Amino acid sequence: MTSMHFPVYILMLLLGYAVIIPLQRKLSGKRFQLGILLVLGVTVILAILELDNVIRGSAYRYIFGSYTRGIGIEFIVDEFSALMTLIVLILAILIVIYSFKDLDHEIHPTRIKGYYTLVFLMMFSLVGMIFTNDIFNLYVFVELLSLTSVAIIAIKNTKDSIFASMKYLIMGTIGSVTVLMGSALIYMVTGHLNMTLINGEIGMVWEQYPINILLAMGFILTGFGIKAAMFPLHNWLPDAHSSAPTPSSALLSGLVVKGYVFSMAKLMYRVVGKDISTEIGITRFIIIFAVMGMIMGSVFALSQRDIKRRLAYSSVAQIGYIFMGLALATELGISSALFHVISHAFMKTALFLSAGSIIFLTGIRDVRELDGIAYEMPITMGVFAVGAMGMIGIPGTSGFMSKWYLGLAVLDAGYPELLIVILLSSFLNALYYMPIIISAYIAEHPDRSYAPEGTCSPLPMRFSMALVAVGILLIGLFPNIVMDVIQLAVPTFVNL
Amino acid sequence: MNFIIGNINYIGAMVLFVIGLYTVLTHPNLIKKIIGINIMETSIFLFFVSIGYVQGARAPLVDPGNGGQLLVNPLPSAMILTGIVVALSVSAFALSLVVRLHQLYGTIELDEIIKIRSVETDD
Amino acid sequence: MDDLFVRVITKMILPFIQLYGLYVIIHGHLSPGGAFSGGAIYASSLVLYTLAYGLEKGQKRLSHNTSAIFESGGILFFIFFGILGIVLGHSFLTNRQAGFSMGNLGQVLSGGLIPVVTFVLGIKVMSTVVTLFHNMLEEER
Amino acid sequence: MKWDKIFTIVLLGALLFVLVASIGELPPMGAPDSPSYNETTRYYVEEGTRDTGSTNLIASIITDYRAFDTLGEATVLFTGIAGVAALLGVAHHNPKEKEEEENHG
Repeated sequence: MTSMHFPVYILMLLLGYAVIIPLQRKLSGKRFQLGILLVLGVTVILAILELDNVIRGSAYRYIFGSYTRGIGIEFIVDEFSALMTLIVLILAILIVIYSFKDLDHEIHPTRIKGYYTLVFLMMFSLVGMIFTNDIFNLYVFVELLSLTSVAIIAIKNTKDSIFASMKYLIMGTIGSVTVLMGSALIYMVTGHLNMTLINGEIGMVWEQYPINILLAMGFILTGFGIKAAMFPLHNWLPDAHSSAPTPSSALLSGLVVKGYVFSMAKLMYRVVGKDISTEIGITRFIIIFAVMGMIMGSVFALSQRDIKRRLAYSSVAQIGYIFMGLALATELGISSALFHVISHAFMKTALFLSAGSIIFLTGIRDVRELDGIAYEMPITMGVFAVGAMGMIGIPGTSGFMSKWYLGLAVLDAGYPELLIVILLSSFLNALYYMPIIISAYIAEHPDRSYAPEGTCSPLPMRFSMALVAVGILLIGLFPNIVMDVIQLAVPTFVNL
Repeated sequence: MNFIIGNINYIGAMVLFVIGLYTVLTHPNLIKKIIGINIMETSIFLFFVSIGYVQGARAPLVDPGNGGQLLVNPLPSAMILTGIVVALSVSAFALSLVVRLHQLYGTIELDEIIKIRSVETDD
Repeated sequence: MDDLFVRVITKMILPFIQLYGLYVIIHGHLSPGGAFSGGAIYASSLVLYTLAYGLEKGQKRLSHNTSAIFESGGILFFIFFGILGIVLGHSFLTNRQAGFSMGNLGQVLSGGLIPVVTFVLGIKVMSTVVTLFHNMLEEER
Repeated sequence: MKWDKIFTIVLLGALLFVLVASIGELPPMGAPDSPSYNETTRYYVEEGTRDTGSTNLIASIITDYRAFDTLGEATVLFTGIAGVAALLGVAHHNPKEKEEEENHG
């Protein structure tokens, strides 16, 4: 019972419910939360059916308004998009379960309804961005995503979060205006908006108007560099992700940044194509920025006291991994980058949720004051430890597998020196994650009374955190459930 | 000389883009930064519409009587409508953020806000 | 703000602005204009009314829950028309192939779904602009 | 304060020079055979009235050919309102209450 309309049903369910929430004046409390879970659950089931349909069948094109390819807007539903949508929706439902208890601690009660509207709109734009095959439609979703991600930071209404969201909005809008300029330059020369048609024209156009493509890719690199927090353009990320409410920072670091990275990959490989990207030298630039990001991101993270800021800087470093994998321009490189997109989404969500639950219960944000907390909050610290070990790359976690694939891809692409960078960055990761775990588990805190006896973070929070940690271990121990699907999608992704 | 006259729109769009970027980068006042962003967006819309312009063509309204006139390319203009509405909602949201910033910090000069924040984080 | 001249003049020109706004929305697919510009013109009439008569009277003209209904209704209608295309066996947001009557060219009721979608969008843009203005004004109080 | 203003001016001047210098390479403006006036646009111009029944081609593009963009557009408008309401909502009447709620949070 699968039909080709499933991506549309998922999108319209998310959008429809996001629009209905403000209308429900009287519905609140348990029934309201049940309604949200129900809708998200249905979308997850649809995503599972869609993934199964695409794996069993084959990737297919879906054009809106039943026109031909160049006229209407087109969705390409391939294996990786279906898998990424499923992962996005699963993590979203877990973060929403987590947020039921956490939110009334951080946001003014009358704003909780508005928060879930924004979360649904964010899911709508993320899923749309993953599927679309049209550069202007991609711009609309990029803009929608940046507007909602600023709104869920500003909703916390504290001094830091308003300042951080203002900085993020200005940087983000400059980013999207630059991306629009890049798409305008591409449209000017090829005349199409459909990515596959542009790819068809790009060969001939590259001889005739080389400057145009060069400028367009320069704009798109800077635009998406700002939005995906590539190293030199990342300074909005630590403030934004650390001052946001915990569910929002988990959504932002885990899912939103991945959406922009995936769109960048689409524009680089599906629109301009692999050989022109390498010829322009974009891949060399990205490798340089990625290497700087991996090293400097971890160095900055070392110097941070606040646990959330440390996690935010480590996101900058991990995005460096993803960009490095993408910039290798080989099939193995791109699949290792896409694998790390998924594994990092799980790891960063686990880390932010557990850090949030520590702050929720004990109010401690300083990394040095976490001695012996593992005995007070076993599950939270357990999840944090799994996430941190994944970041360091301990075998058995998804982080190790992504570093493994990245290493293979780097050797296969003929850059052995990048392997040293990966090892150095993993060592730096260990430098700023290991002390937290050691002090939590081994160091004996004299009075041991973090939280009043017997209280621990509420059940839904611990339940969702545990599930995310299970996800990390699952992908770590059986990487081929994810890697085979990616391997199926990458050949079609590159030269569609 | 006719190079400049020929594509004055493109030059205008590029100059406006850089002016907007300059305004955003150098002015500490937040309202001026939002104005700078609007300048950049207007320059993109000018650039988009002048891509679709065809010399001596009419606006893309087909009058049912005589078909077959030369019409301007309607696609960029259709995209601008979307761009304008995006610029509207981003500016509206940015201005409401500035209102909240003013209430919380008492000022909308970015360097003063940074000074207030650095003073706060010290004590 | 509560100057007599302003109020009387507003009272007089309000219906003309609204009529012009509605004209631009309804003739969106025939003459230049359409959902966004027509909605903005119509919104300017309500903003003028709020300026002349103050926020309370303005809120009575377009209160919070009616504007919420307009906005949410606008998008729900859009989704409904899209799903209609699927129900009739074509892809999302189909117009002519799904059998909506095209009418004859150049008339208001031509173009299948287009006039209806433009009208719904126009009302939504109007209520959005007015609500933005009311929220900003409320903030001052 | 003086030095970084000069640095920005120099940087943006270089960017402007690159952009204006590259305009020569771009397809000339207004040329009837410019690459952006290709078969897709010709399809819109010729088939526009027959496919959508509306004489205003721009309206036919935004409401029929690329209606999904306009749906995204209406959503961006809706997000603008949702964001502003979340920020300036009726909730926070007195900033003082916000202060003490914030530092206990």
